[in-house]
Amino acid sequence: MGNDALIFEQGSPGRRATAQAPGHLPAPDGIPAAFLRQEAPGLPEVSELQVVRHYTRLSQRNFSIDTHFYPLGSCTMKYNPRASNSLALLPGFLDRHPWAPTRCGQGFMACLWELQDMLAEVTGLAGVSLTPMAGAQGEFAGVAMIRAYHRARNDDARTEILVPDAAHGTNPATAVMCGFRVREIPTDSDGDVDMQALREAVGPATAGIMLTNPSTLGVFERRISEMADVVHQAGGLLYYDGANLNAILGKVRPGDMGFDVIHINLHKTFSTPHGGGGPGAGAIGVGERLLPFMPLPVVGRDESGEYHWVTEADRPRSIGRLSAFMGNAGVLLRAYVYARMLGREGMSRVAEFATLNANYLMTRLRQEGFQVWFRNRRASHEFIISFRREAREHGITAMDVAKRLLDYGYHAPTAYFPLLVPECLLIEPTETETREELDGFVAAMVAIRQEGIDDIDRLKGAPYAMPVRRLDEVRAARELDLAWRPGDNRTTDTSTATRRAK
Amino acid sequence: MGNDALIFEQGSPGRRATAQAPGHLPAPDGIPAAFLRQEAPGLPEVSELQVVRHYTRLSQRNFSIDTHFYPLGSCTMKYNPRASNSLALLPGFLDRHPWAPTRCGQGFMACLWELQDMLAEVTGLAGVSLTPMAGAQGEFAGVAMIRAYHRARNDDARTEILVPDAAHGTNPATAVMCGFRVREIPTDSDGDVDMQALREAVGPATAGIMLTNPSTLGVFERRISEMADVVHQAGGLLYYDGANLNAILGKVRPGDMGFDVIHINLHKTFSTPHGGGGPGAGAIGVGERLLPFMPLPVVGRDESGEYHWVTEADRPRSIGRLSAFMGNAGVLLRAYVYARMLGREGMSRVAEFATLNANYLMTRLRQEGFQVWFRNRRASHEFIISFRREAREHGITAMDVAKRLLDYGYHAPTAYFPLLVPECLLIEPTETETREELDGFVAAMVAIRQEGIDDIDRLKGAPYAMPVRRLDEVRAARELDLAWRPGDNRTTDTSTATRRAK
Amino acid sequence: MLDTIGVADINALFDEIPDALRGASLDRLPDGLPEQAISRLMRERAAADETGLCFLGAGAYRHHIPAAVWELTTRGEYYSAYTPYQAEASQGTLQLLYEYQSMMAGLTAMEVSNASLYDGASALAEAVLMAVRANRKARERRVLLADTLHPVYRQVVEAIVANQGIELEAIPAAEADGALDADSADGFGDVAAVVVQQPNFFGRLESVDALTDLAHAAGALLIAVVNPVSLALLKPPGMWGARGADIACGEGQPLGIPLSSGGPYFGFLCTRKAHVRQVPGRIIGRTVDLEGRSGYTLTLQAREQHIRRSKATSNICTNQGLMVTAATIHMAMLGGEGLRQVALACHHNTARLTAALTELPGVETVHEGPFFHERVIRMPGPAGPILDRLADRGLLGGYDLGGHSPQHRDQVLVCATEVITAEDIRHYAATLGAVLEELHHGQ
Amino acid sequence: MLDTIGVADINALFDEIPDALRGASLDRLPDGLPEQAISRLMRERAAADETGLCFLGAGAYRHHIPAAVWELTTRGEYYSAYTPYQAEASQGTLQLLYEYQSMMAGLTAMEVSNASLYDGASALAEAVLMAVRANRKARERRVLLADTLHPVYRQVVEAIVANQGIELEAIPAAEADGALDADSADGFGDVAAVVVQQPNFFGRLESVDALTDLAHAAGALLIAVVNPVSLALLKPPGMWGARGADIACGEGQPLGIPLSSGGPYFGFLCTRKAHVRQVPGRIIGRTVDLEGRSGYTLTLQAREQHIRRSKATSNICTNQGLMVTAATIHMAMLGGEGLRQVALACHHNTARLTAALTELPGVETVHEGPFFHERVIRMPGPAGPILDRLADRGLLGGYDLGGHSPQHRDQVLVCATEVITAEDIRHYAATLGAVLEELHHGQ
Ligand SMILES: Cc1ncc(COP(=O)(O)O)c(C=O)c1O
Ligand SMILES: Cc1ncc(COP(=O)(O)O)c(C=O)c1O
Repeated sequence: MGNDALIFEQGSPGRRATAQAPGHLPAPDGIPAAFLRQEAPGLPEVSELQVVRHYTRLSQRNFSIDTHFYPLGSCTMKYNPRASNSLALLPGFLDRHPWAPTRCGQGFMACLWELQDMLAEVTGLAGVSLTPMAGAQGEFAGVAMIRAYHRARNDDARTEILVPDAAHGTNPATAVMCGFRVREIPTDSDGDVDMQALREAVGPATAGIMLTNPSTLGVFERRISEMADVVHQAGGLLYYDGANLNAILGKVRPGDMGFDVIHINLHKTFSTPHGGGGPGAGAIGVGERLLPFMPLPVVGRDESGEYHWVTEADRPRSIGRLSAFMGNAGVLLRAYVYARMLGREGMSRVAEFATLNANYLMTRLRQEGFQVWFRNRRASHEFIISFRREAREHGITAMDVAKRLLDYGYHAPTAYFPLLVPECLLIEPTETETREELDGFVAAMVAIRQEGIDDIDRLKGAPYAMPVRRLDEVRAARELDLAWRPGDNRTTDTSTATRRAK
Repeated sequence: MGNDALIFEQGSPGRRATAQAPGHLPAPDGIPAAFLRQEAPGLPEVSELQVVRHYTRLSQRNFSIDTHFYPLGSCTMKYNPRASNSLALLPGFLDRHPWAPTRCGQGFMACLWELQDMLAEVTGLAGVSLTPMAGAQGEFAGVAMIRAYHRARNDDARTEILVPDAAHGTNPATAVMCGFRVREIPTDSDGDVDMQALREAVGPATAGIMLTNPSTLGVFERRISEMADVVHQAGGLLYYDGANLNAILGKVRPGDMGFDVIHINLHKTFSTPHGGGGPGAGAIGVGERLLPFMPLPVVGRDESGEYHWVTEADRPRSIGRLSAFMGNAGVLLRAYVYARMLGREGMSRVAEFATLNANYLMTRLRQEGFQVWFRNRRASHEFIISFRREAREHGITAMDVAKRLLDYGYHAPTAYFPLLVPECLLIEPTETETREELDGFVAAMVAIRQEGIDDIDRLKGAPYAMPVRRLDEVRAARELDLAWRPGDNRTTDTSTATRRAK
Repeated sequence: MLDTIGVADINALFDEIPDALRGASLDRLPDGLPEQAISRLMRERAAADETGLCFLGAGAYRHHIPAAVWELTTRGEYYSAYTPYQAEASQGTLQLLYEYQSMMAGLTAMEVSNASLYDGASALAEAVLMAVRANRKARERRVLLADTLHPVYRQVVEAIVANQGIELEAIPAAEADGALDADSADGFGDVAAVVVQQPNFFGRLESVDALTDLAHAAGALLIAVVNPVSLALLKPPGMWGARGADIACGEGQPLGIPLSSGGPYFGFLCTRKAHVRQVPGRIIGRTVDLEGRSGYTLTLQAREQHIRRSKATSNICTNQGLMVTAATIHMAMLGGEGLRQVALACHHNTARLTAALTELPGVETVHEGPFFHERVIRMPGPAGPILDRLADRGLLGGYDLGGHSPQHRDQVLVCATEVITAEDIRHYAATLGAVLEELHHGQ
Repeated sequence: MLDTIGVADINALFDEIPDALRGASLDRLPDGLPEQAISRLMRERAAADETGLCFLGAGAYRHHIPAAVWELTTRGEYYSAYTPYQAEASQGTLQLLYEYQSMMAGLTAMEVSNASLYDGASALAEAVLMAVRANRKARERRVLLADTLHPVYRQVVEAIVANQGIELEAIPAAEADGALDADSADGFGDVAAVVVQQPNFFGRLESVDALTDLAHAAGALLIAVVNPVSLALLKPPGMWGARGADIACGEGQPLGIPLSSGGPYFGFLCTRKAHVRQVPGRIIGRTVDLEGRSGYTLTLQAREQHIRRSKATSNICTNQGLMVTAATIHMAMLGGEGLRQVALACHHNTARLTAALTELPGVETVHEGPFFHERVIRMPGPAGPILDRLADRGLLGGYDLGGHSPQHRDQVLVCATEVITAEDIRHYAATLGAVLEELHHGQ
């Protein structure tokens, strides 16, 4: 039976992993039949070996940092130290119930308290709350605090959030979730925010602006202090999207640039694993003005050095709770371990090597004739190349290159983002890759371009070496097939014969 | 850089996994220069990410139980429960120093004591020592005990160990290591030991006989009681090679068959992992006569229920110690967990399902026209098919089939063992595989035979889908290349381009 | 590398940062620690947090997690991958997520599932926003929350939907019964959605069939907040009432996720196919490749922030993928029957536990109707000091309901899952007996 | 399946077992336990075995093992594979083993390494057998073992070579010096091999250059028993004396293997290329495939039992593959410089430890020459009771030398590896001070 068949299709009625089930218990007396389930839930009926084999084999169908160079711009795919994982999984942390009293949690809370403090220091802000469970929830918390701040001052006319057109999609989406209108600000040809447009946009309706710096264009916003003045003078606050914080860690601090609130994607800058989609953690940092509004809980420490939860009783103006317990606690432990391993000097080293690798790779690709988008700018930790010319001249699109890179053993960079650069790849090598790996990537890019020039059809057919060829995305969206149903064994490619070598 | 390059070839001078090294310490004062190393030891100079990526990718170039059906006869490749692993790795066990006092080891020793007791019960013998570190060392212990027994009786003329010609290579090798001469006993056409030859071989020089039952031919030695009488009457002892114990677990006990000493490959019957070569554990069980000679240490329990080490002071006639500490202690913990999960009924279930799967697979292959070697016999947990006919008629050898099976996603069965059957495969499906997997294997066998009939050259070229094609073993032995040396970067296939899809 | 770039030193790479801003001071940061040192520190801290026997539930539950689950989940290929944007290089994660969606659909008896949200509470908040969007017929942005809903869930919903002009109102519960009174409720008025939790915060089973029908009669969508383990035993939301619930959501933690002080867990959300375009978060679909082979990919991305930006169904981007990986493997390992056995063991153990505790003088159960695996116990005095003394003896005796409402200060919510043994129950009863004696004698 | 086979029930499959033998009674076996129950039992037992601070060495050493090492080693593809008999389907394990052989060759400065033996002690026994086979010039099957060799290693060698008529004799050590006296030794006579341990059992460094030359002068092979971590700092066996040692072997445990109550560890064995056909155990070679690509395979199998049977170089079959997997990853992670730093930290810590302890009245070092990371300390009275009282305080103070020879009953072998901190050393000194006080006052 092909091991790429769905786990359901490998089952046999009544088969069970016997060591896992606690026996044959009777139906409950005290629950009337109307409350009970009549039909089996349709879960797989397989042996323990089948489960292990299936999910081991499936895992091998993934690219990951542990197996491949993964220069996915804006996503900061760098090495996730294994120590962070194993230390967060220590039984004392792992088995602790969220409602366990604080006296059985001083070890855990000490880590969180120190993490709050370290994050405040690296961001240059006054207070930190760790509860948001990803960048987007951090954004939510931040923008909700901006709203709460204006409300508390009865400044109710501020109904707009400004967002540069290069911004990540979560920024406008968040602003709307918080009840704001979004106003886009254009980017100038050097990749900076268009100051003129900004000046025209700010006014009494401005609640704030959401910015990434360095931006998702991979460049540092040079007039940031001026922008901060413009927005602050108009009565708005500055929100820092910290997805790119690793680029400036220990070099310049958002608080010093004039930001009032920031989220930090701990799963990027602090190297907690992305887990094929999550979990992350989106700690937020705030300046003095927003301190009373921070989401809860936060860890406090009293004079005796004991840790406690700061709650609504202490912070009545808090925007409230964003999760049932303490956010993604285990992710926070991983970030804590990472931060402690780095320490003061390690923080700057991250920014330096991330920037070095990006500028080296950018330079090498430019030398090979690729079109670097903002060619007069330094790359921060990431940069953009555009295939506009190759597309026009040879029909080679960014998508073709992305797919073909997979065959060469490299995960594709972020494609077609930011939206304002045509046929672009956003490339972020990160600080943990070696020069050899970067050189290999350049060689692959050169080879792929040549392949496209020689035989464009071959390129359009890529990838070839993956478990599947290019997938029909249109069909996926049109003929929705979102769940297997019992009796529905129709995965193709399950017979033994097709497992053969070509 | 190709990730299949040697780890050494990926290095760069001075590169280090910084989190792993404890600083920059000065050279020692107290050690004169003559004692010190002058040149670096030539270990890899790589980053932590490089290590993780390299060994993750390498691992994907292995077949294993967790990824593939692995019917390697005599090796019992069945599912190794993950619980056994994680429970043996609990910090209390893992961090315990072997010289820690027994009062800080009562938990560990309780497990060993109970394991000794359970193994004595399933083998039907009087005492068990867990120290041998694999089957072969168990054999050594057993045969050394036989020697010590005869010596203790001043019966010094017993210089011969009898071994059936079907025996595993470790049996004769062990006998020689223990200072004996080996005398081979032939097998009759039904797969049983030739009784006539045995009777002629025994005599005053007979120290003992080493037997596997069921034998490595996959059949149960039916006249075992008669053989035991013959050997015992001649003054010899019976050694049971327990590599195949899983076939009869809970059905018949070696002690009841008349054996005086046995080793048990815990890494087979008790499902501790084989780890790409080891570690194993070769616990031995003995009847009353051999009790005083058991290798040490053994765990004892006093009346108060406390556990202690049984040492030379208690057992002055012991053959001694075979390892510096307590054998492969962590393997023993895994076997203990497995034995406890199975319990009384689980033991018989193992034998039943192992035997069922083997007989089913044998029947199916016979139905498809393959030549089952002892066709009038029941398979025990394994059986032999021979490609003698296919080799003669079509040039299809057992080796060709073995290599081609890899392409079909199945590990090859044991090939060309036992030595006395021509062009044979020894097939052991084990009890943890499903019927679907067995049927898939049959289909692959049928398809491969047809391929061979259609195009023998294609078959001779197999495998095609592995990371390498068939390897030149002759060259490996002739032009010995057993270690990389600094400056010696000559692994082929390291360039990016060759990573491309075909 | 600096040569290639053409700069003299690494600091030159930061020359676009205005001088006035450079030179971040990081004085408060400690020196870096080698792995060895941080390992020791963390081991000491973790050891300090070890708790003994635990009868706490209230939204997070200790279950046995088969050893294989996390050994597989933390394989680098799952652990260190990003969101599967390049489908062809992420078939492992994508197929697994498709299997997850299938399992959740089966468990809830709903048609579609997303690929996870942050946690149970925030999933409920998203469900509320989704219901308000999806229910085009409702005139009011009014949503009813059962009074028997987990109080923290209510807080989270308030915090998240507050800024969108949605009115949240309560459906009162009968104090003595610990559950909603579906019979006496005479219609819900004009509401967009009704939220019911099953089993509810107090462990009681609600009359979900009647409540669902009532909600539908009011033109509202019914949002079911459910414990996924209970669904192996209890009627799934898709079967509630005449037409079934419209959205089922909840906390995925009981499906193989360690307690871990509260996270990371994951929220699940299932619904009817008709509402799929209103679903927040990622969805995986099965499709075919150029050669016609099955394959899996992110789909319906036009709902999401990276495409739809300010018009997206939610701002969620990173979700809880790895937790879902564990949950999928956990469910495959147990199967339907295994999960049902777990649910039964939880129920029976909680029944045994409350039977044992209520043999003590002054200890009694508060509600009488059917329950799943939690019950409220009344102590003969304020629960706080009693729980403290139990904790002194290494026993976490339950959740103090006085924390949410002072009039319940003598009430404790207890839970005994399948990991609790008969001996553990005896131990709790004996220890509680001793503590009550002590307090009675004013010690 | 029974139908296909053509039997009525599963018992029929056992019908070739004579009736008289069937029906094994397994009464003493307990009922099977679900994973949940055995997990709880093992957790309780493991917790009971937790020991505190540990200054024990004597053949097994606590080192920091990077977290990645065992996460990678226990990947199913390594963990659950067999010996790589099918090379094409085992390139992962085979390449790793080739890398291991290369690392060990580098570390010992020898030409070839095998792929592991069971443990350090049995590796020495195999080395002795190998040396006797390889040394065709020696007339006598006589082997000299240094008196400063680990006493248990001597026992294991005796047990294993006993039956092959090999005579084992001792090279005496100078009691006061704790090391062999190479100068005063006037030749070794006619011997096949000489065994020297560096650092020796007492932690002292032997004059290996002189001893090696002496052995060679006597026509003997020199077998070096070495600690692999020490080799990052100390002169490797391949460089000893004029011609280098002939065989280097020892315990691989310090290279990333947990203490685990004594095993599984692994034995390593390296030698000159000239002796490779006498090596026991598996050896991996690099070769090419049909297309000329590099690949790895088991080689020189004609030495082994499965081919050569009674004429094999050893009976070893299963070895310690997984331990070698861990050691290889561990060495790659640390690199040469990292390993050297570990060795230095061990040396310095042991120096600091003995300095701190010998400040206590009546506590003194026994030997004065150079040492690596262990030293013998003399206590002001019998060590047994002192160590017991330290253990009462959660501190394992060292190895009691009185166990091997009563005249050393006041001597303790102590070891402080890189995991020991300055605070730990202060703690040991303070605790020992308190214990000695107590004993002095007869408490
Ligand atoms: C620039 C930017 N902002 C915000 C986010 C959203 O963060 P998260 O995915 O953690 O919700 C991302 C994530 O990709 C990002 O790159
Ligand atoms: C029949 C038989 N005897 C003995 C052995 C040797 O056992 P070990 O490899 O554990 O030393 C084996 C191992 O393959 C075997 O199959």
